[in-house]
Amino acid sequence: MVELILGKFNYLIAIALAMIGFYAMIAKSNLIKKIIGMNIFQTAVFLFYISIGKVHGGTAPIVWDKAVLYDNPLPHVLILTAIVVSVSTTAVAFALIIRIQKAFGTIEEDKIIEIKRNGYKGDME
Amino acid sequence: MSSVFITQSAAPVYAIGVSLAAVLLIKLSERNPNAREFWTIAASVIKFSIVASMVPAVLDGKVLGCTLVTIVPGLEIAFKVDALGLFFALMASLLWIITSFYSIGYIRAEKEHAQTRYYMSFAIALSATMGVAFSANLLTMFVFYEIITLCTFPLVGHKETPEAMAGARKYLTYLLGTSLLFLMFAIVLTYSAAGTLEFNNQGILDGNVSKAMAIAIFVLFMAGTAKAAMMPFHSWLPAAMVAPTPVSALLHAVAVVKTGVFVVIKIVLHVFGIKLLADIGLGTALAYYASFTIIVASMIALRQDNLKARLAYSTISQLSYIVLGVALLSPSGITGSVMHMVLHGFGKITLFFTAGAIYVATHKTNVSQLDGIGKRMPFTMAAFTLGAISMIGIPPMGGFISKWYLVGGAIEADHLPILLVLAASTLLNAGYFLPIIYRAFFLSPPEGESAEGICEAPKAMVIPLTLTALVALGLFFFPGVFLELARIVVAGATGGY
Amino acid sequence: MAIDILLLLILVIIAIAAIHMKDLLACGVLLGGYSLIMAVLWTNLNAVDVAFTEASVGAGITTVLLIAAISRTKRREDDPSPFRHKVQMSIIVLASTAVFVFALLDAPNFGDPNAPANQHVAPRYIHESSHETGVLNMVTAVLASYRGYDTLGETTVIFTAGMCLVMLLRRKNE
Amino acid sequence: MSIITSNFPVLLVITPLIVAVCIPLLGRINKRIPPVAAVVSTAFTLMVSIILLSTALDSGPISYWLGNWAPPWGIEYVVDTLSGFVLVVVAFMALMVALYTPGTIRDEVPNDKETTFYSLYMLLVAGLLGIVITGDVFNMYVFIEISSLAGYALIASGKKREALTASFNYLILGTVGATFFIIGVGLLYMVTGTLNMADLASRLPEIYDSKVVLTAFAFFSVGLSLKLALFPLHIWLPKVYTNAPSAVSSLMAATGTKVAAYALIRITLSVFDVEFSRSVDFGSILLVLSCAAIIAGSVLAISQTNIKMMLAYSSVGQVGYIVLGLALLNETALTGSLIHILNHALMKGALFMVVGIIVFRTGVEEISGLRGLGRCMPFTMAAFTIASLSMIGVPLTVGFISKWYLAVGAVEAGMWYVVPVILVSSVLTAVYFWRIVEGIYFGKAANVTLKGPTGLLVPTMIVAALCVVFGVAASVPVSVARLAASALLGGGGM
Repeated sequence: MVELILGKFNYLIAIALAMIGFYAMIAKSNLIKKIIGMNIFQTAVFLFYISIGKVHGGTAPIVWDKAVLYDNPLPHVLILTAIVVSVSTTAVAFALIIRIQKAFGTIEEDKIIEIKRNGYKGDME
Repeated sequence: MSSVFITQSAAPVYAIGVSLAAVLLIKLSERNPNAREFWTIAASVIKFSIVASMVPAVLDGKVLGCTLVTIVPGLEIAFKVDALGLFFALMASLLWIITSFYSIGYIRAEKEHAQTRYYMSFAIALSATMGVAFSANLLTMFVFYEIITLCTFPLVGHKETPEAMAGARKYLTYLLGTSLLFLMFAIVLTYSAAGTLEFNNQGILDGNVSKAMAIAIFVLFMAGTAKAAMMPFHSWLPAAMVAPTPVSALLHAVAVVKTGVFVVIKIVLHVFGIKLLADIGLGTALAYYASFTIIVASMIALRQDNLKARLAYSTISQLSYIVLGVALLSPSGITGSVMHMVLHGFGKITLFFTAGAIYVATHKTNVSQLDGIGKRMPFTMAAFTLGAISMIGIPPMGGFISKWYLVGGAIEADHLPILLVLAASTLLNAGYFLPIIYRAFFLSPPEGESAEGICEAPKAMVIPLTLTALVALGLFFFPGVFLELARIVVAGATGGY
Repeated sequence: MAIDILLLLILVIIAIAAIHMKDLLACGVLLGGYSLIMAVLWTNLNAVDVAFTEASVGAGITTVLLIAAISRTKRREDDPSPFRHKVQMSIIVLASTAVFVFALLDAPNFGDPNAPANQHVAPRYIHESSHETGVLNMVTAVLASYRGYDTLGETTVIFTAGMCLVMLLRRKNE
Repeated sequence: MSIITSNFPVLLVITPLIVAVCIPLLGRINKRIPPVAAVVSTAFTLMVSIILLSTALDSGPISYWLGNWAPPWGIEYVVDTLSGFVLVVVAFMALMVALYTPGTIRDEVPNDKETTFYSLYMLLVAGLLGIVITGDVFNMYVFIEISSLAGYALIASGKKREALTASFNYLILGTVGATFFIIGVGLLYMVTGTLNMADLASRLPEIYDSKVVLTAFAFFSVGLSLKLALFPLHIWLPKVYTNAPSAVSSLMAATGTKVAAYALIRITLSVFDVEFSRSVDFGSILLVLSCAAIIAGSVLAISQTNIKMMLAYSSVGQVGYIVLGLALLNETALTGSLIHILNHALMKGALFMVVGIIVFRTGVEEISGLRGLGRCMPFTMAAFTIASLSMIGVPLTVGFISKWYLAVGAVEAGMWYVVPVILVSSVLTAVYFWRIVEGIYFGKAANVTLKGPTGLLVPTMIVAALCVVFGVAASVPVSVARLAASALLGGGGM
C-alpha cells in the first residue's frame, strides 16, 4: 500500500484531479463551471501522460552530451497536441455559452430546462 | 433430398407479374372507369390462362420453377410450381375473374369512393397470392404473405370511417404482428437448424432438430400464420367485416385466409414433412387443436345475427377443417384438406356474394331481417341455398367430397374422436345455415314490405354468384383436375413415408 | 521530489477551490493558477516544451477566454444543483475513480526507466532522431516529423475551432 | 502506381481538409462556389474510397506510412476490408448530404453563415474519414476531436435556440467520451510503449491479465459508447438530432454514430482481440445494453409526437443492433452488425432527409401534421415509406438483411432468446412508422401550403432507392462485411 502510494504518487494525484474535474463537468449546473471542470479534467489527464514519460535520473529530451538518460519525448509530443485540442474545445464551449446566455438569459442548466418546459417555442433573434 | 427435377419456366413470374402490370394500367386510366375496369378483367383472365397453361405439365409430374433474385446465397426469391401451389393458384385466379365482375357491380351500385385504389389493391393482392402459391422457399412465402397483409389493409379500411379504420387496424395488428413475431422467428430457427429455407416434399427439418426444438418451431409457425384464423388468433376476421362485401369475399374465399391455410399445409408437408410430425406426435396435437376451433367457432356462429358475422365465424370453423385434414397426416386426410380449400372457396364466395347482393338490393345486414326475402331475390337465395348445402357437406354439393375424404382420413389415421367432431360440426353448420334458408323461403316478409316482385341486385352481381354456386355444384360431379392435383400432392408428401 | 509532492497537493487544493467557489471570476483566476502550477510541475518533470505551451495556452488563452465569457454572461454561480443529482454524479465519479486506481495496481512505478512505455518506441526517438531529422530537440523532431500528421491534425483543430467561433459568434453585417 | 494513386489513403483525408480551408476564401468570391466544392470533393473522396476498398479486397490491407516513417514510430493509415467498407459508407453519405444541403440550409441557417457551414461540413467529413482510416490510436483521438468540434458548431448553426443547449450537452458528454478515450490510450501506452494499433495488437496478448489493460479496455468502451450513444449513454442524442439543421441531422445520423461504432469494433476486436473480449465477458455486458437499447429506443420512439424526435429515439434503438452483433461475437452476427452500419446509414439518412424536405416545404414537425401528405408529396412520401419498411425489416429491404444476420447469429451463438428482442422491436418499429404511413395515405389532408420547388428529392430518392437495391442485391455488401467480420474474429483484423 505504501509502495503503491509512494511509487505512484503522481498518478494518484492525476487521478484525483481528473475526477474532481469530471465531477464538476457532470454535476455542476452552471455551464461555465462545467467548462472549468473540463479543463481541470483534461489537464489532469495530461499530467498523467507526462508522468508516464518521466524517467528517474532522466534529463529533458534534448540532445546533450552529458546526458545519461533522457525522459521519454513521446508523451510530451502527444500532450502538446492535446493541449491545443483542449483549448479549442474550451473556446467552442465558451462561444456556445455566450449564445445560450443570449438565447435563454441564463447559463444555469436547471433554469434553462425550466424555461424550455414552460413553452415558448420560438426562434431566437 | 430434392430428387424432383425443376423445369425452368418463367410462367410463375408472368402469372404474378400480369396483375402488377394491371396495377400500373389501372392507375394510368384512373379517369376512365371503363378502361380501368377493363384492365382488371383482362388481367384476371390472362392470369387464369397462364395458371391454367401450367396444368398439363404439372399433371405430367413436372415441377416448374425459376429463381427471380438471389439476395444472398441461401436467401432467394424463387418460384416453384408444384401440384399444391398450382391447385391453390388455379382456385384463386378463377375466383378472381368472378370476383372482378362482382366487384364492378357492387362498387358501382354503391358509388364507392377511391375506386382506383380499390382495384389496384385488389390486383396486388392477387399477385401476392400467386406469389405465395408458387413460392419455392419460406422467405419468398413470407414476403408475399406480408404483401397480402399490407395491400389488403386499404381494402378492409376502404370506407375510411373511424369504425372501418379501427377494424382495419385490428386486422393489420393481428396479421402483421403475429407474422413478424412468430412466423419470422420460426423461419430464423428453421434456417439455423436446417441451413436452408427451400421447400421439399419430405420436409427440411427431419433429422436436423431435437424434439423440443421441432415442437417450438411448429408452435411458432402455427401462431405465426394468423391468416389461418385458428383460435386464439381469429378475431381479426370478424373485425374485418367492415370491408365492402367483395373484399370480404376476397378475404374469406380467395386470398387471405386461404393463404393462411395454404401456408399451414406447406409447413406441415414441405417444411416438417409427415414423417417428422408423426414421429413426435405433433400431427395429432394439431388435429385436436383444430377440432377445438371447429366446434367453438361454429357455436359462436350460431349466435350471430349479422349475416356477415355468421359467415365469418363459419369461415373460422371451416378453415380448421383444412388444417385438421392435413394434420391427420394420412393420404385421405390430405386429399380432403386440399379439396376443402377449393370447395370451401366456391361455397363461401357464393355466400358472401349473396350477402352483398342482399345488402345492395335491400340494405339489410341481419339474419333476422331476411324473412321472406327468397321470393324477392329468388336467384340470390337459390345460390345461397346451394352454397349453404355445400358448406354443410350434403350431396350433391362439392362440400360433400371434402367431408368424405376427411372422414376417410380420420379412419385411416385411427382418430375416431375426430369423426365425432366432424359429425357435431356438420350438425352445427346445419344449425346456423338452415334457419336462414327457412326464413327466406318459408316466412312471410315483415309488414310494410311488399312480398311480390323481383328485386334483385344488379346483373353484374347476380351472374357471378349464380356461377359460383353452379361451380360448387359442378365440382361434386367433376372434381377431376383438382382431385388429380390433390393426388399428386399426396403422392409427393407420402412418398418418403 | 518534495517540491513535486508539494505542488501536486497544492494542485488538488486549487482544483477543489476552483469548482467550489461561487464567484466565477475567482474560479477563472484559480484555473489560471492551476495551469501555471501545472506548468511548473511539468518543467520539473523535464517536459519543458509542454510546460511552455501550458503556461501560454492553458494558463493564458484559456483564462482570457474564460474572462471574456464571464464578461458576456454573468459572474456568479446560482444555487447549486439538486442534492440527488449530486449524489448520482458522485457515484459515477467514484466508480470511475475506483476503476482508474485499480489500473495502478499493475502499473509500472513512476519514473521506472524499464517501464514498457520507455522501452519500445521511445528509444528510437531518443537515439536516432537527431541523425534522422537533424533536430536536437527530440520533442520537436517527433512532433514535426515522426508524428507530423498529429500536428497537422492539431492545426486543423485550431482551424476548426476558428470556424466554429465564426459560425457561433459572428454577427450579421447590418 | 502513379504518385497520385499511391497516395490515395492520405488524399482521402487531406482533400476535404484542403477544401475546408479554401471554402471561406472561395465563398468570398462567389457564394455559389462552396456547395459545388463540397459536392465535388466528397464525390472525389467517394471515388477514392471505392478504389481503396477494391484494392484492399483484391490485394490485402493497404498500409500507408505518413511522412514515410515506418510504424510504430510514425503514423500509419490502414485500409483493410473493415475500414474500406466504412469509408465508402461515410463518403457516400457525405456526398448525398452535400447534394442535399444547399436546398435546406437556405431556410435553416442564417444566410451569411452558409459559407462557414460548408467549411465545417468538410471538416466534419474529414474528421470522420480520418477516424476510420487511421491505424494509430492517438491520431484517432485527434480526428475524433476534429469531427466533434465541427459537429458541435454545425448542430448549433441552425436558428433554433434549443440547438444551442443540445450542442452544449453533446460537447460535455462528447468531451467526457473523448477524454476517457485518451485515458485508455494513455494506459495502453503505459504498458506497451506504442500507439500503433497493429503493434498494440501484437504486444497486448502477453499482458492480457494486467489490470492496466483491463482498465484501458473499460475506458475505451465507455468513452466510445458515449460517442456511439449506446443506451443508457444516449441522452445527448435525441435533442441533437431534433434541433440540428436537417442536413446536419442527416449526416450525423447516417455517419456519426456509425463511425463511433466502427471505432468501438476496431478497438475491441482489432487492437484487443476476440479472446480478450470474451474473457472479460464484454459480450454479456454489451448484450444486455444492446437489448435494452433496442427495446428502449423503440418504446421511447413510440411515445414521441415530434417526428425528428421519433427518428432520434429510433436511432438509439438501431445503435443497439450494431452493438448487438459485436456482443454476440460470432461471424454471422458480426456480419449483421457491419452490414447494419451501411444499412442504417441508408435508412436513417433517407428518413432524416425526407423529414428535412417535409419541414422545408410545410414547416410541420409534429406527426399529427403529416396527415394526407401522401397526395401532395407522392415521391417524398414514397421514399419515406420505403425507408420505413426498411426500418421495420421487411424482406427485400436492407433492414431485413441486417436483422436476418443478427437473428441467425444469435441462434448460432445459442442465444435464441435474443431473437424475440429483435422481432419485438420490429413490431414496435412497425407501430410507430405505421402510425405515420397510415396518416400520410389515408388521412384527410391538412391545410398545408407547400412552398418552394425542391431539388432535394434527388439525393433523397437515391438513398431511399438504395435501401431496396441493397436489400435485393445484398450479396455485394454482405460478402464484404463477412470478409471483414471473419478477419476481425480470426485475429487478422489489421
